[in-house]
Amino acid sequence: MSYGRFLLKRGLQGIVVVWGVVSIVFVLRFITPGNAVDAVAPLDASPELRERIAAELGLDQPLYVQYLDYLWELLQGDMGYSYISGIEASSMVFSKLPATIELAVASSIIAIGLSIPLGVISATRRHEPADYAATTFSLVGISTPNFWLGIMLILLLSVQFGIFPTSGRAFGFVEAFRIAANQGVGAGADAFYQWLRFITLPAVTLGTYFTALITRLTRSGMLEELGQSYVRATRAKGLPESLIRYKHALRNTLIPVITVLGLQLGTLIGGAVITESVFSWPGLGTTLINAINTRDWPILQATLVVIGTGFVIVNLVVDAVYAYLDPQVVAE
Amino acid sequence: MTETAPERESAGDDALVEVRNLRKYYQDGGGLLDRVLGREATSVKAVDGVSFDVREGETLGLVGESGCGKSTTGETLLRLREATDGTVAFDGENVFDLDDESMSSFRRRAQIVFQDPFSSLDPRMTVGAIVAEGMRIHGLPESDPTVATAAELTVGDGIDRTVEVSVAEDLDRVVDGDDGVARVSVTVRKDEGADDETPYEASVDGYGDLLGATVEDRDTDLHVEVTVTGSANAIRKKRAGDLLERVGLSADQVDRYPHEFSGGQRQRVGIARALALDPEFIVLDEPVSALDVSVQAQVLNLLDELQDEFGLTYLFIAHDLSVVRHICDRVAVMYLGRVAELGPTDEIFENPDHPYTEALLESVPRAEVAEQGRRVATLAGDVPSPRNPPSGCRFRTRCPKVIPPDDIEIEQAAFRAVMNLREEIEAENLDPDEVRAADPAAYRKEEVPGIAGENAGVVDEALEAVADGDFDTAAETLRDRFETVCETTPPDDSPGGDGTVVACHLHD
Amino acid sequence: MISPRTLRNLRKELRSSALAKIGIVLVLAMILIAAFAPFIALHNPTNQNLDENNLPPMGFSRTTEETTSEMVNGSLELTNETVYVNASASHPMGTNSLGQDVYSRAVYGARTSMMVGVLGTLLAAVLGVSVGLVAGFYRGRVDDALMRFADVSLAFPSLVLAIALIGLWGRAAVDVPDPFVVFGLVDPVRSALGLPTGMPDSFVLPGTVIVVVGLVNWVWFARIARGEALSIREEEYVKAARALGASDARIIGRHVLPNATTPILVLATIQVAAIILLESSLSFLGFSGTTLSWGFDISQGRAYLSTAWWIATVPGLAIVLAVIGVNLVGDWLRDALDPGIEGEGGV
Amino acid sequence: MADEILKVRDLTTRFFTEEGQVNAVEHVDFDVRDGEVFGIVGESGSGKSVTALSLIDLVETPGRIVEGEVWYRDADLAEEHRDSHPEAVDGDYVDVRQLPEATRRWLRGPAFATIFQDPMSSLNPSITVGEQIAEAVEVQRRARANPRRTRSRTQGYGLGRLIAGTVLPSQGYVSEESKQRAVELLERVGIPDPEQRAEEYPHEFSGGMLQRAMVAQALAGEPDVLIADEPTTALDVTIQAQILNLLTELQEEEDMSVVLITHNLGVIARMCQRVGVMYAGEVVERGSLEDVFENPVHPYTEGLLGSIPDIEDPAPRLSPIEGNVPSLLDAEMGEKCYFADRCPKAMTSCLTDIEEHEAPAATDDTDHLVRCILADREYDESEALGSAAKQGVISDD
Repeated sequence: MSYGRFLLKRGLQGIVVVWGVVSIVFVLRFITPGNAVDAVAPLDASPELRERIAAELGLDQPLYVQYLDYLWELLQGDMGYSYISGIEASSMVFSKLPATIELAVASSIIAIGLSIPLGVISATRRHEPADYAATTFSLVGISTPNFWLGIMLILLLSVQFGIFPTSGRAFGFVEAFRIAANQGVGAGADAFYQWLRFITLPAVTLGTYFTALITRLTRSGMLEELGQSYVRATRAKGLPESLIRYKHALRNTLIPVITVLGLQLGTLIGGAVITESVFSWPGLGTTLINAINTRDWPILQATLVVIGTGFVIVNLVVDAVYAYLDPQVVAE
Repeated sequence: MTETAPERESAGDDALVEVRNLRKYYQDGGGLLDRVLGREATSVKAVDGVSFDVREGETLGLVGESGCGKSTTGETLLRLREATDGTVAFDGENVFDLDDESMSSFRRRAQIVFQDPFSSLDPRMTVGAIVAEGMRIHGLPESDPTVATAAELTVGDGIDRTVEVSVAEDLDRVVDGDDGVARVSVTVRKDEGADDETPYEASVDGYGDLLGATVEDRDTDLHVEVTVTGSANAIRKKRAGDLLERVGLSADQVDRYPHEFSGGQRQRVGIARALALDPEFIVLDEPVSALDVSVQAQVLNLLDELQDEFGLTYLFIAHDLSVVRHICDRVAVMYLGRVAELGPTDEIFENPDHPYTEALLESVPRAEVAEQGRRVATLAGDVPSPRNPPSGCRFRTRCPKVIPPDDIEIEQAAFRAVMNLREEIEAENLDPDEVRAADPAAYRKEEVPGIAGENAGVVDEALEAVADGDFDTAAETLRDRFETVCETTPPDDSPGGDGTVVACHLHD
Repeated sequence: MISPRTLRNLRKELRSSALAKIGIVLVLAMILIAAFAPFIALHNPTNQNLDENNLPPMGFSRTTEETTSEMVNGSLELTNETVYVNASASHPMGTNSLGQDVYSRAVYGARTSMMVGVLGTLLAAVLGVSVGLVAGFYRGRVDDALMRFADVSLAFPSLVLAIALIGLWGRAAVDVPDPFVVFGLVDPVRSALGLPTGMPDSFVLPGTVIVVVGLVNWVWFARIARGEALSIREEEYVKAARALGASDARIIGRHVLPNATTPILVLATIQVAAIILLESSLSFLGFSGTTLSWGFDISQGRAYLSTAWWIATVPGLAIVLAVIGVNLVGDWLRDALDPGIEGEGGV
Repeated sequence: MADEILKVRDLTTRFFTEEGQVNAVEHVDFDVRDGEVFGIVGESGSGKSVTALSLIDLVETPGRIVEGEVWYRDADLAEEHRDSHPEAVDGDYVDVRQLPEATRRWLRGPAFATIFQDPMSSLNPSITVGEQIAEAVEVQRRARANPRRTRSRTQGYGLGRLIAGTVLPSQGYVSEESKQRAVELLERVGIPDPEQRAEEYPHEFSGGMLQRAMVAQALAGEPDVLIADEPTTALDVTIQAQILNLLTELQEEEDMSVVLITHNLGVIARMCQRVGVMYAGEVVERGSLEDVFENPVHPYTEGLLGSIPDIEDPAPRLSPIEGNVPSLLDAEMGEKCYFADRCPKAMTSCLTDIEEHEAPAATDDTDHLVRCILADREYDESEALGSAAKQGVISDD
């Protein structure tokens, strides 16, 4: 099976999963008590009025018709209008998406950038201070709820020493570049600096759990890989230890680490939701929570669909990297 | 040569197991998505039309290198895997279409012992539970109405009345009956010291608390009643203990776990488990391959003793030919999912007919000093993939005696080289530029020495086609001249009158 | 069920690793605190006492501006002066904005976290293992369908799905009577120790949260159970059992499940830790059915970060310690039994 | 007396595990002559593989080489260390055990090369076969190219490129020249169309082909001694015959000595001129093939030869060695014979005197040494060891 065919197969499976996500969101609507009409109709609406609203929302058709309409609309990107604000759901969600992506990408970069070296060092310098430090940090890291970590960071770095803002978001990463483009580098740099000031605490909060998790994975992965018999055979042919450690062991360690990255993406997005609410970061997370509290169904539905689809796309990327590193996966 | 062998071989050896045209294909990549991607499902033809008989009381060897399908045959035979095609008759009935009830009785009559001491015993069960599992599944030991029960009575001194003893019907659940009678010895004594009104007591020797004896004082005589008091579990545990003793372990290890035993001891537990249901036929799937030589010998001797004692029939699957020579009465040599040769052991080992058997025997290093100088003509190449086995005779790609067409004169070595070249061309492994650079004739001299005249001319012509990148014409030209019966028609591998097989055109 | 060899490996690993000992101590402490909360809590966690609100913990003091207004010759005069509020012995860890004892609320919070963590994991395990074993054992279309469904539920981060479900289903909670209080065992002991009596006779179990948490995390158990079933069914002792005539049900029950317990056990510890974090996140966002929860206390403390930092800090530390303990026990099980689980499970 | 390339004296390796101390290799002595195949035969748990690992200093914790000398003949090496390590040099011989760690590591390749039992698990599954063989060639090339002969083999390959090399193959450590040499080596060991096969991954090779690739990798450093630890055990008998032929052919052409470790007495008979029989960590008998196979003195060797079914004339019953291989955990070896509890000819003095004795009639110039008193005297029924005493030999739990 060639590499391209493997990706094509994963892509098709991805589409099936997206279809699954969309269907579950549809089903969610029907297993929740109360119904859409209450959310829209005024409390004292007469039965006829409620009737008309239901018809308008298409709720009187048989289930499968509603499902097909729902799918058809979705394909055209039309996810209905917010019950509360009346804004088109898709535009609202897509306007909030960049903030969440920024946060997720920033924290992932921190996590991967820090944890791989940490994991390797603590695996290769066992029972030395570096190992104990990395193990302790990673143990505390995965045991700390990220909202509490966020609050503590705010307490220390914003309230006490005022280095960072306590919440909110200045410019988007992309906006900073646009400003730099049309208002000159100075303004751009300043916009970028502001962006950095606002995103640091949330990114660190969200990234910590992940850094700790991947450090632990890399460490145990490296230890296991160094115990493999091919390492001993490679040593027997006189290869230097550094080459064995990085070219051979680390490369094979990255394979399971990347698989777990794919699996733990859900945790990352889940973490983003909380981090956004702690720092009131204007991303999908806050939108989601508001939509649930106000039972604003179209927005909730749009958010869930976007999160689910985003998850599948990112997983596809992870699969591509994984298959590149491990030739046996493509062969199976 | 009829397709299916006559039912009855020569008088007296009626076949217990008759395998006819057994096939087992493994589908892979047949998933929905694969079809969508246009990748048709390829199947691995692990067993591709195998027929043989296993006669009552004999040990039939099933030999071959890895990938030849011998283990798959053994497992499919016992329906541990679903067969793709073919029939297996056990004592006359086709195993593949037994209903549940007769399937359960088949399970009791046919058992299996596996190869890997570490994977064949459930690490979380005690050795006693492992051996007794079969009995628990089939609700054994049940009482067999045809077995009579009897008791030898020894009366202690001081008892003046006649003593009469009766034994429970299901005594044979505890006591093994030999030739139809389960016998137990009971002693009755008068207990001087006892002051209660029935001074007499009776006890059964042996069998711990599984059997109880009660004395009833009917003023004219004493009536002793022997009953089975042990629970079914207790009885099974004792029987498991007996089985462990029988295979050379000790009964008090019944509560130990597999990890406390060595490789050889674990294989003995596997054998005890197979014996628990008192089977007639056992498939031994490489039972000693994972053992060291000294332990191997112990287990082989044990298998011999058990065969004589219980009249067992073995299908002995192995890749170690010297072990097969030692223990098997007849041997079937398998290659790439088919039987290459089948016959009495000494006949096969002393003068093998099939070239593969010959090469196999040649390759085995003998544990003797003379082995040092022995010139061994080894087989070239690797076993082809069972996904698309070679056409005609499957051994033709490696056979040192491939049959040239009648109308041409060619040495065997040269013909073998031509056949190898043909395979390279058909697999399009040759590099056209390399052939063009080296000029076809020179390339031919180097690749296929020892041919001349017209043969050489045809090969050069083919190599020219290769040089132009046209592999099909090259293959075509070579096939016209050098096509051999080995590649066109598969040799006949159905058992002959005396049950022997030589699947090779040299012996048609 | 647990074979002596597993026990031996566990003891051997325990002897040689200090972290494992710490883990067990922390987990035992948490279990005892959760079980005997009524005895060791200083006050009834729900009692409010507004004139003792925001008391700092021992060793700290708090300044507050107080303005007193008085009528001085016809005009209102405001004078403010800084007043020091210092800790009180009866509230060693201070009080929150409603004057509730922070320490006692943390003690009762342990009970909520423990219950949700254990019951949620149990529900997820039962659901996931049964699905996974069937999928792995029978393979084929059953396996494909179940695993695609698992991929779909993985596409929803557990927190997102949990919020959606709780938000839409509402926060039903169950009032569970507290046996110690109901049988009157608590007050005599408390008065003997000179502690105020009148502890709550029942505690609130967030029913929806437990069900949702279980529903959301079953996938991890399904994946592990499926992987184990796939490999165990190829073991020779399973083929031998089939040759003895064992039915599929017996093989799954007697051979596949017992040999799959090790990885499931390790995953369970990971999941308990993950669910404690999840529950606290949910209650922090206001999606829990009970107020007696660490997450809720942290969200209350958020508004008072600059003035009463301890309200949010103490419950946070409690979560961290509890989860560290459970994670250390998880590591101990993994190192001792080496089930080959890497990175599975999570919030 | 042909000259020896390798002399092993008193080699002892032990494993210090939590459950106790395991004496895997106890005072093992043997010599390997130029261009000779020396066989080490023994069952599992006899310590033969640990002996191999001890030779190339690859015993990992909790194992440790406790004592012993490994004298390797290399004139230049001896010259180089004559003054820095006077006690480690004796004429042209150098005791590898006393050399600094870096030098010992450098010897892997040019002096000793190793092939293992399962080729599939001896290669990195995610790197092509050609690249891994080229690595072995590259190591030697860089070591030779190094002017200061400090044996640094990463010369000119900084950490940055090393890290990048984990993911991007282009940052390879391997030069084009080495890749070309690797293809030649593949051809040398008889692998068809080597250029194409060099680009394939280990899982695309058959067992036989992969073992040939391992042999090619071992030849990269033109070793003096090839250590083969059960090289054909995982292979089928026809493929095994191919590999054994290959080894014989290479051994003659490259005039390299081979230490062949296996449990298969047939393979020993086919390949080895001299052989050592190991049991429970000790070499219980060693000598020429004729001595050990035709007139074995040690009862264990006899038992081993007796328990193999002979393919040419099958005996009705095999004569196995009773009992099981002893566990070496916390076994107090000391001066008693470790086979006494299973030995049909065990005598009381077996528990006291087990030094190596010169066997009586050594067939040719080699010596035939046996760690058993039967070498000096006949079996004497009256002194037979009772079964109770036999039980006491090994502290059985």
